[in-house]
Amino acid sequence: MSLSVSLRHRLGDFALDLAFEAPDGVTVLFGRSGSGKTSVINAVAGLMQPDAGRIAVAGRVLFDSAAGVSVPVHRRRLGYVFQEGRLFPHLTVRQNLTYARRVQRLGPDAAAFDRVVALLGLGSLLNRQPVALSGGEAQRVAIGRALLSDPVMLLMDEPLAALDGARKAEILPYLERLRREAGVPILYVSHNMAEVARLATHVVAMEGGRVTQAGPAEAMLADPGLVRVMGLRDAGAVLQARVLRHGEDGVSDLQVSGGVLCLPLVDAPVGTDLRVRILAQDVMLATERPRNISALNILPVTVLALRRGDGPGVIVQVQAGDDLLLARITRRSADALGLRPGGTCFAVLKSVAVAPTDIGLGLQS
Amino acid sequence: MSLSVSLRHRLGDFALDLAFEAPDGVTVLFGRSGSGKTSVINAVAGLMQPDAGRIAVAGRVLFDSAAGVSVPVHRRRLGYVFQEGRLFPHLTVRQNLTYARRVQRLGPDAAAFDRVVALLGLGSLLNRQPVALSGGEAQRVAIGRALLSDPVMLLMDEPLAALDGARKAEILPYLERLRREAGVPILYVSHNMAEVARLATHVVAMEGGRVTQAGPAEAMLADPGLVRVMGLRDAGAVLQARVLRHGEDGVSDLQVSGGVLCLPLVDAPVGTDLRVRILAQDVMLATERPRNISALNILPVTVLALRRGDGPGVIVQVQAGDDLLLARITRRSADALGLRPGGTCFAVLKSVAVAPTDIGLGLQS
Amino acid sequence: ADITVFAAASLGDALSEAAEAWTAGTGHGVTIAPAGSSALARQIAAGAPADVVILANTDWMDWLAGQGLLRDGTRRVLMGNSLVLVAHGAGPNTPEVLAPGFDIAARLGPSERLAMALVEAVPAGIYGKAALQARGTWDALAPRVAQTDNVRAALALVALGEAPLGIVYATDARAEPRVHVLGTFAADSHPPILYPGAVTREAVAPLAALAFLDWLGGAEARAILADHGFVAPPE
Amino acid sequence: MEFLGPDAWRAVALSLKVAFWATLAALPFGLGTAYLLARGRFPGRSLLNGLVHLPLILPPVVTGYLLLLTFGRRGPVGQLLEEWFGIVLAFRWTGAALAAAIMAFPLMVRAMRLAIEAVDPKLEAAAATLGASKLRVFATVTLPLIAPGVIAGAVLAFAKAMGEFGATITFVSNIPGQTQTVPSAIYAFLQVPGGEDTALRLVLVSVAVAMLALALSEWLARRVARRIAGR
Amino acid sequence: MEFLGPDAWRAVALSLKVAFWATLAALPFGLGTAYLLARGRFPGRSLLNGLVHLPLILPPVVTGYLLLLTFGRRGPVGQLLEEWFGIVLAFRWTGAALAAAIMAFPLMVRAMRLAIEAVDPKLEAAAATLGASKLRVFATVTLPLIAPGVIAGAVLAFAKAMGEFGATITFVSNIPGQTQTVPSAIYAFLQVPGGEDTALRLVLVSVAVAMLALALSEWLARRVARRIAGR
Ligand SMILES: Nc1ncnc2c1ncn2[C@@H]1O[C@H](COP(=O)(O)OP(=O)(O)OP(=O)(O)O)[C@@H](O)[C@H]1O
Ligand SMILES: Nc1ncnc2c1ncn2[C@@H]1O[C@H](COP(=O)(O)OP(=O)(O)OP(=O)(O)O)[C@@H](O)[C@H]1O
Ligand code: MOO
Ligand SMILES: [Mg+2]
Ligand SMILES: [Mg+2]
Repeated sequence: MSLSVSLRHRLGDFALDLAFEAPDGVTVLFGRSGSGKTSVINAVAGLMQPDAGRIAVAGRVLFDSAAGVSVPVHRRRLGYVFQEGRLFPHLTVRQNLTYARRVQRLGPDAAAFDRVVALLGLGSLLNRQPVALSGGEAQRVAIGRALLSDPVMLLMDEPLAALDGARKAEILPYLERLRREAGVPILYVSHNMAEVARLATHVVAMEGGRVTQAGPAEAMLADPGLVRVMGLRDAGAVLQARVLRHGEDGVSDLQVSGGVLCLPLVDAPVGTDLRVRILAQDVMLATERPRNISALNILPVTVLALRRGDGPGVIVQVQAGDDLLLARITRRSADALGLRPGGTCFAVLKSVAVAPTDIGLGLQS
Repeated sequence: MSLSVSLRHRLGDFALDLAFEAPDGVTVLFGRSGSGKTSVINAVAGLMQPDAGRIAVAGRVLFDSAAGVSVPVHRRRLGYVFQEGRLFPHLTVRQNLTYARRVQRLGPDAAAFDRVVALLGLGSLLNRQPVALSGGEAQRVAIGRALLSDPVMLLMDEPLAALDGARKAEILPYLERLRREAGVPILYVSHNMAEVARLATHVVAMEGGRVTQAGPAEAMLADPGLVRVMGLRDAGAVLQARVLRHGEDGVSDLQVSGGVLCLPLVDAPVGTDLRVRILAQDVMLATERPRNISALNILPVTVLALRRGDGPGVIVQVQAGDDLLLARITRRSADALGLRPGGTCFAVLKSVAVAPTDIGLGLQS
Repeated sequence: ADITVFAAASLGDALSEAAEAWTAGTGHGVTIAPAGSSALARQIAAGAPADVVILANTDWMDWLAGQGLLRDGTRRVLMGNSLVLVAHGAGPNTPEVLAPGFDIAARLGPSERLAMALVEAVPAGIYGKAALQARGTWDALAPRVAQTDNVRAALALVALGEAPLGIVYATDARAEPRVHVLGTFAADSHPPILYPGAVTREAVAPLAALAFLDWLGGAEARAILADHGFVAPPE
Repeated sequence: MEFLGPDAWRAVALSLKVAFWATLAALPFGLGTAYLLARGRFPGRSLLNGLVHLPLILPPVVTGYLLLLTFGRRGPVGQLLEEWFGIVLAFRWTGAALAAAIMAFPLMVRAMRLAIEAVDPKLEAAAATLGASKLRVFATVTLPLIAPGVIAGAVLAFAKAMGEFGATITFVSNIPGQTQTVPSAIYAFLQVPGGEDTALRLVLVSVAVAMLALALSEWLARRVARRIAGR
Repeated sequence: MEFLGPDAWRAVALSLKVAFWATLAALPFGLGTAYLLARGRFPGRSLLNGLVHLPLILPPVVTGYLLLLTFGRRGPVGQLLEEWFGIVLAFRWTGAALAAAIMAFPLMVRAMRLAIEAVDPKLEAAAATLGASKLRVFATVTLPLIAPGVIAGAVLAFAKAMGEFGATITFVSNIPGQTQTVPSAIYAFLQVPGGEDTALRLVLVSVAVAMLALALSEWLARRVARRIAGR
């Protein structure tokens, strides 16, 4: 286990009482505002001393109230991207970015610097003071600063909340690459299911200071019982896919276990393993194969389970090859189509409904 | 015109040079990080003195460099929700909320106070100091504080960015109600197209300190040429709809000019006029009416225009009755279906694809 | 050899002028460090690098002698001074002894103040109090005395007209055009005003120091001191 | 033997009175000056700043002398005050308070100014958008936020006022029961051989009083700071 | 006639030297004490705070007297310093610097402490997460952020050191060219009939010097503050 947390702490009349373990990769802390996500991440960073508990990162015990261990913050080597930037106001953007290497007396690493600057689009900001940055620019610098501190684990507290879609889309791949190449585990706080699905290898759902559910991202995301936690609109399963070919017409074909998916041109070479998130609400079910329709993806599937909520919707879990998919349809449709577990039907999926931010690199490749 | 802005200002090597007019309702300033949105809103609030220009709100000139007019900030009566909260650290949440009425020597307004507290879920926070709030809680208090200042116009700088989906969904209706009932115009900065579509009566798109396009929300959102600006994934048109009936099975039928839409139960009485945003990527086109499919909404439409971008996608503008719809499909599908302007086909739309946050109250009702 | 003289501040100019003359005659330099007598005495006790000490106060000189901080046989009285009653404004100086019937309180008016140095602490004040007691007017005047930390400050009060009357040394009154002398207090109405001097035990140039003291008692120095209003000490 | 004679106790009481009123009277002026210096942009700002610092730079005796020239009964301001308002400062405890206030002024202003400069103008801007005029912004946002600095400034001033000697004795001289503050009394005792004992006792009393004031203010400042920052 | 005699000019030069070194030497101690008082939580904090303020509370003459008793050549610390390090403070300009430093210390500490208390601990926490030890956090974040406060403290100290009189003359006496600072020289001239003129000229010179220092520091502090806050 890369991260092992168990802690108890009181904050006024709010009580934190939880334990979770997380493997390498990206662990997403997911929960409503005020559920205690920032508090957990602060405890890991050492900025808050829990009343009791034990925290270990990559086998190294950072805190253990029983053993009286508490590694000082600056020795924990955790890169923290704060919810509110916290740039050093007296330093330029460049100096903020190189701060960690300077205080740790590491020599400059021009290559890493240039890469992060290019990635985060900071080139034209380097000589600015933080006050002269817009909200989004400041947060990008804060991310760069943490990335450049050469951490054994990254802690990110809603780092992308202030960024626009285009910037988000630009930064996400870098976080993925980081996860894979540098092997840097990430503890990531987010409200945004798209980010969760794209990045998470492990999801920890929190509520009122406790962990309500935790597990590997694929299982968590394809669990119809968890749809409520994720939010109806954001529920969706993740498929493993491999790039087959890139068409002239801008459509890429991807092999999934249940067939072939056609998606708008994917920026990855043929043979790459990808994770593709398919939102439940983007999947339609039909008992007859539709024809002359703009949706390119029609997969034969088997219905595994139907889960009716209090509302008008039904979450249908279907199996396409080895993968699980979720489909969210109305009760009226489910009744009209006569769906039941074990039955077969067709999953219809628009090519364009899969956002580029919903396609990420697979864990293995 | 409720708001009329024209200004020129230099900030380092960034230059602001723009003019726009906006009617009553919600005017959304839309643009990438660093495009100058906060600067514009600051100029309106009087926190920044533009080098030149003229700003009028509701017929009242707040700033006119030619005439030498500049109304002091505190006389402008604009409720400003800042990007970063700015709660008064020495006051409790309750005192923050009542601050405006106190300094303006207005008596307390218990009804308004209770309404805002309930709406924003601030009840349990009232006696806290701002430091003891989580990020999202702080922003909710900031919104409440501005709402309770009895403003002639609200300025909101990404007020919902730090809130989770559920809170967003709770607050949006209140902003709508505010827009309609109190007649308080809102100048709203957002990255989030769902918010734009839901709230905007007018959209001002900015880039690099200039206005690139501006106009009524419906026109702007249904303009295939603007899809790039909005972001492909967020493009979508807005339909006027009226509630026809609420079904036992949790589906509501809505009359639109081109037929009937079935949507998951809508929380509005029969007869209510609504705005429904249909994302381009949620619309499929078929040349043959699909059968036995979970999508309940199949409208006959006429193709008006096809717009190919550089990528694999095509934006198709279609007419359904009097309303315009956008559909985003792949080039491959467009070619296969042989779509061209003037042709007829069917627009297929999943009921559940329309998010509750994409259904808002109409302007007239 | 050059010498350092710790001298009561009120000696000021007179001593500087005398020292210059001595330097001109002998080639030995003199550095004068002026301060209040109490500070000087304590500093010498703390090992100050003074060759000569001249105070405005016999008590502090006794205190120094009592601790063995002075060279035996070098102590002597260098000069004397007298105490005068001054009034604000220009006017005829009347250096004669103040008539016994002179009513200071009446002259002061109903609500005005009499400026003096601290009557329990600073020599000029102590002498002044004694003189007033001798005249039998101290008890009546005591509540109306404005005391200052040094005699020059008392003089300033009179010069500025803040106090119409003050008791100061004759030497101070001479040089201040904004006051005039109403009369001198009888020399026997207060302890004699004497300026004792001595060579310190720690003097680094004791011979030059002694020579300077000797010269100060001589005619040339007396003339300079007399110019500033000091009088020869009683033999 | 008594610890201190009645005169000495009277000096203690007087010093407390003088320091208290000096601090209180200087507060509004100090605050105003600090605000001007921290936020004002006007010609003569540097001059004002220099002027405020003068009492620190000048030997106290000189300050006292200047006070005498200005606020003395023959001084231009002193005469006006007496004629128009019947206020006499010379040889009164009020004069001692004035001297103490002026000597303490630079300390007070500096402390307050630093505090004002540390207030985030964004909060003041937020208050303005909520309808607060400049004055109200100051009263409801700036002032509470700088309270620790104001307290610090007041304490510095109080302590300084308790210890001020040179300017006070030069300006209002030493009249037991009226202008004889503790430092004057201590000075007097130090002037005579053997007076150290009584002087020491007075020193102890004045240190005790000042320490008490300090501790009180620390406690106050901490309370206020905690309320503000919740740290 | 010359504007000032050679003795007076020597006093000016000496005062500058004394004030400069007093300020410089007090700086690290002042900073350390300010940090302890602002951030430390230890028993004896109040006592330390009181001790630091003592020179402000006591009449300067008393402080000078205590210095003489402690650091004089016969004093316990003075003897040790002389025996072990060959350092003599008594009746040297170094002693004047010590007196000035001690008298200025509370002002310096107060200014710096306020500045430290105004630094957002969240920024320091951020620096720690980036691998900076406590010391480095202080050097790279806290110190630059409090620079205006440090400058303010240093200037206050410098100004105070230029004006310090009572403690200095009591501790190191008033020896022209060695320990006679400008205030001491002014005192000496004021004791002499007709010396007011020269005293006034000295006052003018010392005011001019201090004003210059003030203006310089204001400018510096503003530059630093602008760099920090970009306001
Ligand atoms: N000092 C404190 N005293 C009392 N309650 C506190 C304090 N600090 C935090 N809390 C409470 O603890 C809870 C958890 O706060 P935390 O900041 O960890 O939430 P979060 O999950 O990060 O929320 P958000 O998504 O809004 O940032 C909140 O309900 C908050 O009000
Ligand atoms: N004081 C300044 N000096 C120089 N440039 C500045 C200054 N203040 C702002 N800018 C620049 O002006 C531009 C507009 O800033 P503004 O804060 O208005 O952006 P924004 O659209 O609100 O961005 P965001 O969505 O990230 O908050 C940015 O590029 C910013 O870097
Ligand atoms: O010369 Mo004195 O001792 O100041 O009166
Ligand atoms: Mg948080
Ligand atoms: Mg902004």
